[in-house]
Amino acid sequence: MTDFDSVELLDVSRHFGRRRALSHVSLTARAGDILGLLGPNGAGKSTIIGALATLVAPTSGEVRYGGKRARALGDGLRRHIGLLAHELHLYPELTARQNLEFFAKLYGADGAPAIDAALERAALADRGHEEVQGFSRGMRQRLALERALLHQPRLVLFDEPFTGLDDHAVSIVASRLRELAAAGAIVIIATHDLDLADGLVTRVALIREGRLLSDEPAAAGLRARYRSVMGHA
Amino acid sequence: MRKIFLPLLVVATAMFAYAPYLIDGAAYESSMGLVQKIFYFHAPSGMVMLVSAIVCGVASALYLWKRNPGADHLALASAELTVLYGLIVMLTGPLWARKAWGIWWDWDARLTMSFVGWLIAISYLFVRKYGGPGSDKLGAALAVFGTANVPFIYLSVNFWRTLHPKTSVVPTLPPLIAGPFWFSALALFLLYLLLLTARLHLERQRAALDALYLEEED
Amino acid sequence: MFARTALLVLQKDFAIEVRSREILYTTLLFALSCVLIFSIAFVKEGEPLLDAAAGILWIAVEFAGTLALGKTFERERYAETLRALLLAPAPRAAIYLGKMLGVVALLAVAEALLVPLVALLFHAPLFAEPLLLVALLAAGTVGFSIVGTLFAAMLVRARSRDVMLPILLYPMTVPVMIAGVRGTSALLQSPADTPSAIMWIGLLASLDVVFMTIALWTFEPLMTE
Amino acid sequence: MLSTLLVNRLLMALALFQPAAQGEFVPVTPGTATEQLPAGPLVIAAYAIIWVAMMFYLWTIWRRLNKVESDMRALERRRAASSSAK
Repeated sequence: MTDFDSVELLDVSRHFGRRRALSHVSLTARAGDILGLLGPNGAGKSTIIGALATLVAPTSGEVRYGGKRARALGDGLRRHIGLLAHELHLYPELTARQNLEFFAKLYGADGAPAIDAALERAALADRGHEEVQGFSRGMRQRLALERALLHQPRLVLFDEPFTGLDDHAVSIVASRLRELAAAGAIVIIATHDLDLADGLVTRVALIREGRLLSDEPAAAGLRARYRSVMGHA
Repeated sequence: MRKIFLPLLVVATAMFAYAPYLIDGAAYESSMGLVQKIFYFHAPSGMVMLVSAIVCGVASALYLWKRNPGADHLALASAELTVLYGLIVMLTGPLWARKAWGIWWDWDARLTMSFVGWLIAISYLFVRKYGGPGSDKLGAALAVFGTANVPFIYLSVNFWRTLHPKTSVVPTLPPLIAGPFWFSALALFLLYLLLLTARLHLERQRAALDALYLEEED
Repeated sequence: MFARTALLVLQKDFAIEVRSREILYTTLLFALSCVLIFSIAFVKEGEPLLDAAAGILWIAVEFAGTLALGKTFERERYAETLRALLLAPAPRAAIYLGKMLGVVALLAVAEALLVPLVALLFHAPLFAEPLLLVALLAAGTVGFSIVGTLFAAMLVRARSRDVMLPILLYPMTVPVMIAGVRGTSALLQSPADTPSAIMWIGLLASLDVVFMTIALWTFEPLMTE
Repeated sequence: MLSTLLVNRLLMALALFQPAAQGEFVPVTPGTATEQLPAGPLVIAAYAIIWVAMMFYLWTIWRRLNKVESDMRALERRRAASSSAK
């Protein structure tokens, strides 16, 4: 059993030499949450995402999935993690369908219906046989989103997913995220874009210079709250 | 260690300074004559270099697996000393070779092995200095592979061609030569340990400084 | 799961290469230019120097291999797909194995071109003992790829990766080169010195086993940031 | 340190030339080019190289250590100043 319904960072620090990318961060996210990691560029959001995705090893502290450490859960743990970063994790030389097929097989989830459905959702059903390098940024982003969610991960990690998307695309992504959370996923989004986070996230964690400044339920007036916390720290 | 460091350094230096008198008294090797005396420094330096390289490899493997910062410090310090002793070996060797073999350099098993080992140790330091973040692990992999490489290089060049005196020379040295030889080997090894300690101290201080910077950020 | 993942990665690289053929063509072209350059150095009065063929063949393989390694991982770096691969729910060493097999396959194609070319241009009887030559090339190429793939994968995150790869790789593959060159020139003798060639193949095979063990063992800790 | 080094080298040179006078030196083939190279200076050079290398290395450690320790002191002073300012 490698599934889980909560993830937590326990006093996690990560340093590179004398620079602290993360400093004693403790956070918990449960199924159904849409947690927004907010902060300026270089605040350590990506490091948190990396630590949650098992790609970054904390210098001290630990990451727990449903109360268990990654090492105890083994390689199967990663079956339940989906990551979408700013770099889109797609092979530009392959077609949209080939990209999806490859990652589906990598996760042991093999099925043409799932891939068809994913292409449908990305609004690329009729362009599945075209190479990704011919796609616009928006098309690639939609495809990348479906690629990251193809194996129905429990933990959905987004690192700046909205850069370069138009308003319409953003609203589609946002509704997709709400669906996922309602279906029991743990959604964690790192972004510096407050407008997008406002109204979407159910909880906010404000981060600056590797430190967690505040962890609270989202409420109206996110921008004012952000400014007051960031300003006073 | 701090307390006995200086006395030990004096002892080791004195030993090394005294070594020439012993070596002077040692028997002469008939075919090579005086130049053979370089052997008393050259061969032990080569031994120390090999020991240092192995220490670096083992410490790096330990660091990769256990993530123990102490092992990383040891690996870095012994890599520097591998380069230092390698330099000594590389410089003293040709002096002997020129006289004994009539050439400065030859691609025989030990020369090639020392040269490649030396090159790997230098590139290790290069990686540590210019590799950016993550260079500690990159260097560790380099050291592990480099150490695993040593026997293969030796074997391969040995099959290929060899001009160098065989390893078996050392244990069969006549007592008149063996005494001074092991004396200077001991002196050089002691110096190695002391330099290693000093270098480790430097690395620990650096780590402490980094920790201070980190604390200040808190 | 391990073998399946490795095969999947290999298949994926193959599919990309079939579509773009970029790495294959650059590698082949580069190997050809190497041979050309060496012909300038090692041909005297129209006659190639004795033993030059073995050296030229292996140096061309090593240089072209370095280029191929750099390009292969540039591809994984471009959209950070290497990170996506590391997230696969399989032992991470499987990803390494898949990438390594891809490099071996690519170099095998390059060698299929290089061997007849060198044999022709440098009057070398490379096909006197075809089985031994294939065994030697296979053992040597695998040895080179084991080290090369590991270092190229690690360097994906480093700043000056293009410079670093050859600096780190060439000293590390000295035994592979010695065994390859010596083994090949043993085969080039007339009559071919088969016992020596077999000894070199044995040395390469044991090196492959040792290096492969270390590489599989260190890949996971090396790739975690 | 430097003076001991010089004295050592001098003693070394003196010591080395004595055995040559004892006549135990057996030339391999007199008259070849290699034998015209005097062995004494080569041996002295080899010995001197080791001294120079060791001393130089020790000096670099000492220098780097000084730099790290002065950084540490500066940092501690800064922290003390900032904590008293609060």
